[in-house]
Amino acid sequence: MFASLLTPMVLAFLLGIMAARLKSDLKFPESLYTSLTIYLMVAIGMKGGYKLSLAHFDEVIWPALAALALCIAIPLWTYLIMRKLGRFDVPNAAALAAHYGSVSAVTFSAAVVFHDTLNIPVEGFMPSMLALMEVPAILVGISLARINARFPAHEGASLKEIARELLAGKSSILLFGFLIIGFACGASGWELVSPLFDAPFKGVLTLFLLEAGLVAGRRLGELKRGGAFLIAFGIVMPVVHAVLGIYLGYWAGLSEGGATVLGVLASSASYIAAPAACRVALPEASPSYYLTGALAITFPFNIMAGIPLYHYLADLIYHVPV
Amino acid sequence: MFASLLTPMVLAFLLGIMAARLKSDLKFPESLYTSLTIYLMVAIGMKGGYKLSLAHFDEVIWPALAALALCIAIPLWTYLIMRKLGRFDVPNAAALAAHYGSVSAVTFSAAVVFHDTLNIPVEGFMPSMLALMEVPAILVGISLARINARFPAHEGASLKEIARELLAGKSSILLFGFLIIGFACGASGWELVSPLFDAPFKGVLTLFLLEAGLVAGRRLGELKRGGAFLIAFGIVMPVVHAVLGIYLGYWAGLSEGGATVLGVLASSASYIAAPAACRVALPEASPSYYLTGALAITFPFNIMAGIPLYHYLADLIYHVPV
Amino acid sequence: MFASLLTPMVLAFLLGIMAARLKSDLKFPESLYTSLTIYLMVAIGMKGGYKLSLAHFDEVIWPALAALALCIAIPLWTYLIMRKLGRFDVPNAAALAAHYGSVSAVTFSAAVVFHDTLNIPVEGFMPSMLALMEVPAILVGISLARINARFPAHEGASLKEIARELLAGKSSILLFGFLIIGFACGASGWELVSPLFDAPFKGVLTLFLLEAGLVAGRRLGELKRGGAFLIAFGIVMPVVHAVLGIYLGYWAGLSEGGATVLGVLASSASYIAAPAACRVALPEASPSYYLTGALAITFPFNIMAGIPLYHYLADLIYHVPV
Amino acid sequence: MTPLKLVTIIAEDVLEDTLAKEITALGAKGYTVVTVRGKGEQGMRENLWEGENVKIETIVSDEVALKILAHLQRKYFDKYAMVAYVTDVHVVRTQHFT
Amino acid sequence: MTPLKLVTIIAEDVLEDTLAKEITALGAKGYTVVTVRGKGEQGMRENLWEGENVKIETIVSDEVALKILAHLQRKYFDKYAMVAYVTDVHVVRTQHFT
Amino acid sequence: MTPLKLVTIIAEDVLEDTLAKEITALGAKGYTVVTVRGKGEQGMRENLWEGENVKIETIVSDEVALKILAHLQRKYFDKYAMVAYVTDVHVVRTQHFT
Ligand SMILES: Nc1ncnc2c1ncn2[C@@H]1O[C@H](COP(=O)(O)O)[C@@H](O)[C@H]1O
Ligand SMILES: Nc1ncnc2c1ncn2[C@@H]1O[C@H](COP(=O)(O)O)[C@@H](O)[C@H]1O
Ligand SMILES: Nc1ncnc2c1ncn2[C@@H]1O[C@H](COP(=O)(O)O)[C@@H](O)[C@H]1O
Ligand code: NA
Ligand code: NA
Ligand code: NA
Repeated sequence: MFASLLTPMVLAFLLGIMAARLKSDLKFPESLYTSLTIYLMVAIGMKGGYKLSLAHFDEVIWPALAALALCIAIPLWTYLIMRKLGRFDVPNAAALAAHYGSVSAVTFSAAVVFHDTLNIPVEGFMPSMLALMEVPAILVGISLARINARFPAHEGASLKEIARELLAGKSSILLFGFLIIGFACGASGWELVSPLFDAPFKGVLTLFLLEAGLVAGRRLGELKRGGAFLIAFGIVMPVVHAVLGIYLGYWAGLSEGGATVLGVLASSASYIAAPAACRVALPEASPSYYLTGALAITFPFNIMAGIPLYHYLADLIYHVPV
Repeated sequence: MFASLLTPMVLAFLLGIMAARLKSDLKFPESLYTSLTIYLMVAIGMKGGYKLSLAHFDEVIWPALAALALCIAIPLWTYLIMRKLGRFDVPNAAALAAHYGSVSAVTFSAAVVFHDTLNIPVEGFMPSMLALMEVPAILVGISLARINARFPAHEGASLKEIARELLAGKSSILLFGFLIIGFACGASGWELVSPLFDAPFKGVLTLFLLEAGLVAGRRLGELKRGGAFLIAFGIVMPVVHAVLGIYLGYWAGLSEGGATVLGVLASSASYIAAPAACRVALPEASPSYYLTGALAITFPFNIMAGIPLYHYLADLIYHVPV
Repeated sequence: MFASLLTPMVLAFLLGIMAARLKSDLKFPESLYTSLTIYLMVAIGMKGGYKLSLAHFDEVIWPALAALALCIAIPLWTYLIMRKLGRFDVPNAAALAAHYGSVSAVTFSAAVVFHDTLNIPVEGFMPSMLALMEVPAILVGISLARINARFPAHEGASLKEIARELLAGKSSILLFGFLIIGFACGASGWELVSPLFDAPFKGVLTLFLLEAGLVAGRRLGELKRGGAFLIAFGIVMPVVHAVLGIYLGYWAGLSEGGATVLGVLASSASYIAAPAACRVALPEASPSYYLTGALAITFPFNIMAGIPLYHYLADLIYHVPV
Repeated sequence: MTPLKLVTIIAEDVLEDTLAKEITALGAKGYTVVTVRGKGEQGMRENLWEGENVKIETIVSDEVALKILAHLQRKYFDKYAMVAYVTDVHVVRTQHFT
Repeated sequence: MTPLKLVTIIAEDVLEDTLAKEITALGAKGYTVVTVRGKGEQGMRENLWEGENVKIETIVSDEVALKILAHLQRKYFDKYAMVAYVTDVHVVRTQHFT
Repeated sequence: MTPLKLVTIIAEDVLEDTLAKEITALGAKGYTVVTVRGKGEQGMRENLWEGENVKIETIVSDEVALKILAHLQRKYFDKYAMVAYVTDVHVVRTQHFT
């Protein structure tokens, strides 16, 4: 299990953290970062859509419902825990709920590659779960803020408007759009574009994780500001969510690999769609909390320890079923 | 024929249009757009040069003359139609003539991929035609403005100067430069770089068409400004030009696929080289007209309906020859 | 030998120079340039690390010592020659010493590809030499300035601080980092990422050399400012350094190909790490001298004539050994 | 040459479109935007993960300048990372701006 | 500190090189350029397909400032999307600019 | 509205971090940076190979403005490609800047 961490992706992430701590001048141009993001979304969506075209409806429907349940429920208790135990104010608790309920496409990809490397099969349609789980949690988080604090609606931005913006947002458009394109084009379409979207995928992920490490490393300096509670939450809750995800995956009929990936999705926190949405809709929430939580605590934990741990837990669950 | 539209390229273009209409925040960084453009030009040129090195001089010379004739004649009648029927003023008519006489590398690539997908052979040296047809039409268009309106020469920018600038312009340098490089290096050179310039080409084209769709989609809102005449022109004339191109290709000895691609070149309107040149040399012409025509009408029409239509027409022409 | 220049890389470099001389508007976006640099460093490092994992310690140690000796000695005499014969002032002589002592990753890659094309084996661990030789020469150059001119230390930037910054600098971090990652992951890691870092490498190098040609071409206009001495130095000394490198490589037990590449490293001048360091630590030195020398004289000379020449010289040395 | 006001707003990039619409509604005839990085009370803002700033500049009459500032103060100054200031400038053609 | 003029020109990117040459010929000792996006009479300009703007800033004497503005008005203001304005600034070393 | 000073520094990009630290130490409460290209005595600076410029802007009190300029003159003006100037601006909330 340790050996599975010796991959270029995980080590590139570590290198990024180290470079940031050494105050290296290594920096990715922003347009490279954006380009890599676009590539990853398109590639994940396209391949997922193609695989979805090979799956049966009833293989997919139960996992999809499980995924939806997870991403609606997780923000609810995250909000409560943050308010009651963490003593965060309403906007910050709501923003954290949105982040932990939503998902991270990069953590997802790392989990898929992890299983690939170990030759453990994962259902090819899992990217559909990724796409499904991104937006709802963010809406739940923002609604919680509106309901709980007589939070005055942001001028002209009704919840419906926010939902529309999120669904037309970059990552939704790319993930859903290319899921559909991949689905519609099937094998012949996938063949045309797989030399760009399949073969080099792991290399691109390596570069992306290098950059993610640089950003996480810079954020590490702010860990104190987040406080011990946030650190504890950002490590313990992902494990809880992962176990939940694995169980639900098991009940929904996923293979062990698929259930682990569902667990990873549940455990991961969004740091692309959620921060952008919170910046607009919850301006009072401080990025110090939600970015530190998602980016400097949970993301590194999942990449470096979480994924193999969840694999181990899934193994237990699948061989001593309840 | 309809199935041939179900390719990732065409669907990505549609997705881009849709995202723009939904006011998505999806946007390509400009340097990604420029990088993709450079990649496409280099890849088209390099492969075309290599294929040219495999062709005989007398296979190429007649199609080349046909291509030149097309791109000199098309702006002439385009100008007249725009002036007389469209009632555009001199600079706008001249700018539109430059755009419709010149060619679109992306439409060209889409046509080549279309034939690839249907396993219809296309002469490998067709990129030479693309390179040949880019600049002359723009010069014709600008000359028309100069001649017809006692248009005062842009200070210090003689037509010779403009010709020099166009030939040293980005797309000419890349297309001609890599045609020559590909030609000079032959098979051994092509082998070195084809893993970058060949295999992932269709994937890159997919990304580029997504971005093109985003821009075309934003432009769609300005369709009214262009007016019904521009819309009619932007759909009818490409078909006329395509038929002309197919006939000329037929007479010049091209295969059916090659002639269709020559038709596509004739029908396509430039939106990289021509707008840049017109901005400098014809500042009185309004981008609303030429960009809307080239980008929001003719380009989508060609990508989504024109190419299969021209293929169908070529079929008729090649099997009931005149 | 002449035929070996007919590669897409060399011709793209020439095209870039020509385009710049023609004042073409062809320009690479800066983030594309930076992205290509990152790609090259990561790819060189990763592959080198993987190959290093296949080598024996005692194959590597002698070449490493030879490399270190070269990059410490070269700046010493470069400094003296610049001061005594070239009559440069202290900061400029020191900056030139730093540049000629350090190395160029792109020249290195061009040399490796050159050998590849001719099917001459080169030790796979040579990227380690590249990584080793980058920083020391820059430190020697800056120290020379400090020692020789009672050059007042840049406020707060001790030599130790500069060393730290250089070692945490972009190119060191990427080269050393991915050497270690490649080494640690071995064949299984390399397999995951080689579709991105191996197959398209030569294509990316072609694009990079196009951009390098554009910059060198613009610099050519400043050749006069550098003066005849700089031109002579920039052509003669690389040959001397290359011969020295080949001899040392020979004595260190490298194959003929490996020794030639060590010669190329010795002969090449840095234009990524060294200019950045000199801008900060030797602000009195004029970029006109060091950039013109490294970028407009030595780099083109090496790419277009040096590499095949050194190959020829290595042939002589290896077949009439001393 | 006519004296006018140049209003400069430095704000989070997510606000660009909204601000552009609002200053246009308040009377600005045009504006110029550039992406910047910066540091202030809310800390550093310099990349896509953590958010960037935009600098919006618009040349307007004195009256519109005051309206814009009042609007910003009312709607944004408490909650958002934002800075705004006014400079005196001279232009040649007034009708372009008012 | 010496008072000088900062002339700011916002123009289509295709004009950058020409404008740089012209303001240098008119007496500017240097200039600073940045790519911007913006909206004015001619509509939005924000990407490579449709064209971008550049903002050119140059610090010059009062006299050169007037010359530059007169030149712009004569050659460009009718036909091109362009805005120009002048701000008073203070510099430490005058010889750098005049 | 309160009058304050906007200090603008155009310098080589390698100096960005150092300058940011220094102006903060001299009393600036924030600053805004953008990468620019430009030409001056030291010639053109417009790409990564040859170096780029940054433009750093900070709104400060008169006193801090003078301190910053004095510091720049002492430490940088001889050796580095650098230009600095001061503009009068008006802000709404003074406490943000001083
Ligand atoms: N004193 C200042 N001078 C110039 N720009 C500032 C200043 N203070 C803040 N800014 C800019 O305004 C943004 C938001 O400021 P703040 O709300 O203080 O975080 C910062 O990120 C800077 O770009
Ligand atoms: N009132 C204004 N304030 C600031 N910038 C402006 C203004 N009007 C126009 N601009 C800028 O100048 C460019 C050309 O303006 P126009 O000629 O009005 O289209 C626009 O794209 C904007 O970047
Ligand atoms: N007169 C000027 N007006 C505006 N910017 C200038 C001026 N002179 C120099 N600059 C800027 O300051 C940088 C350094 O100037 P210099 O030290 O003269 O090379 C240049 O690259 C320009 O960006
Ligand atoms: Na989650
Ligand atoms: Na055409
Ligand atoms: Na060297």
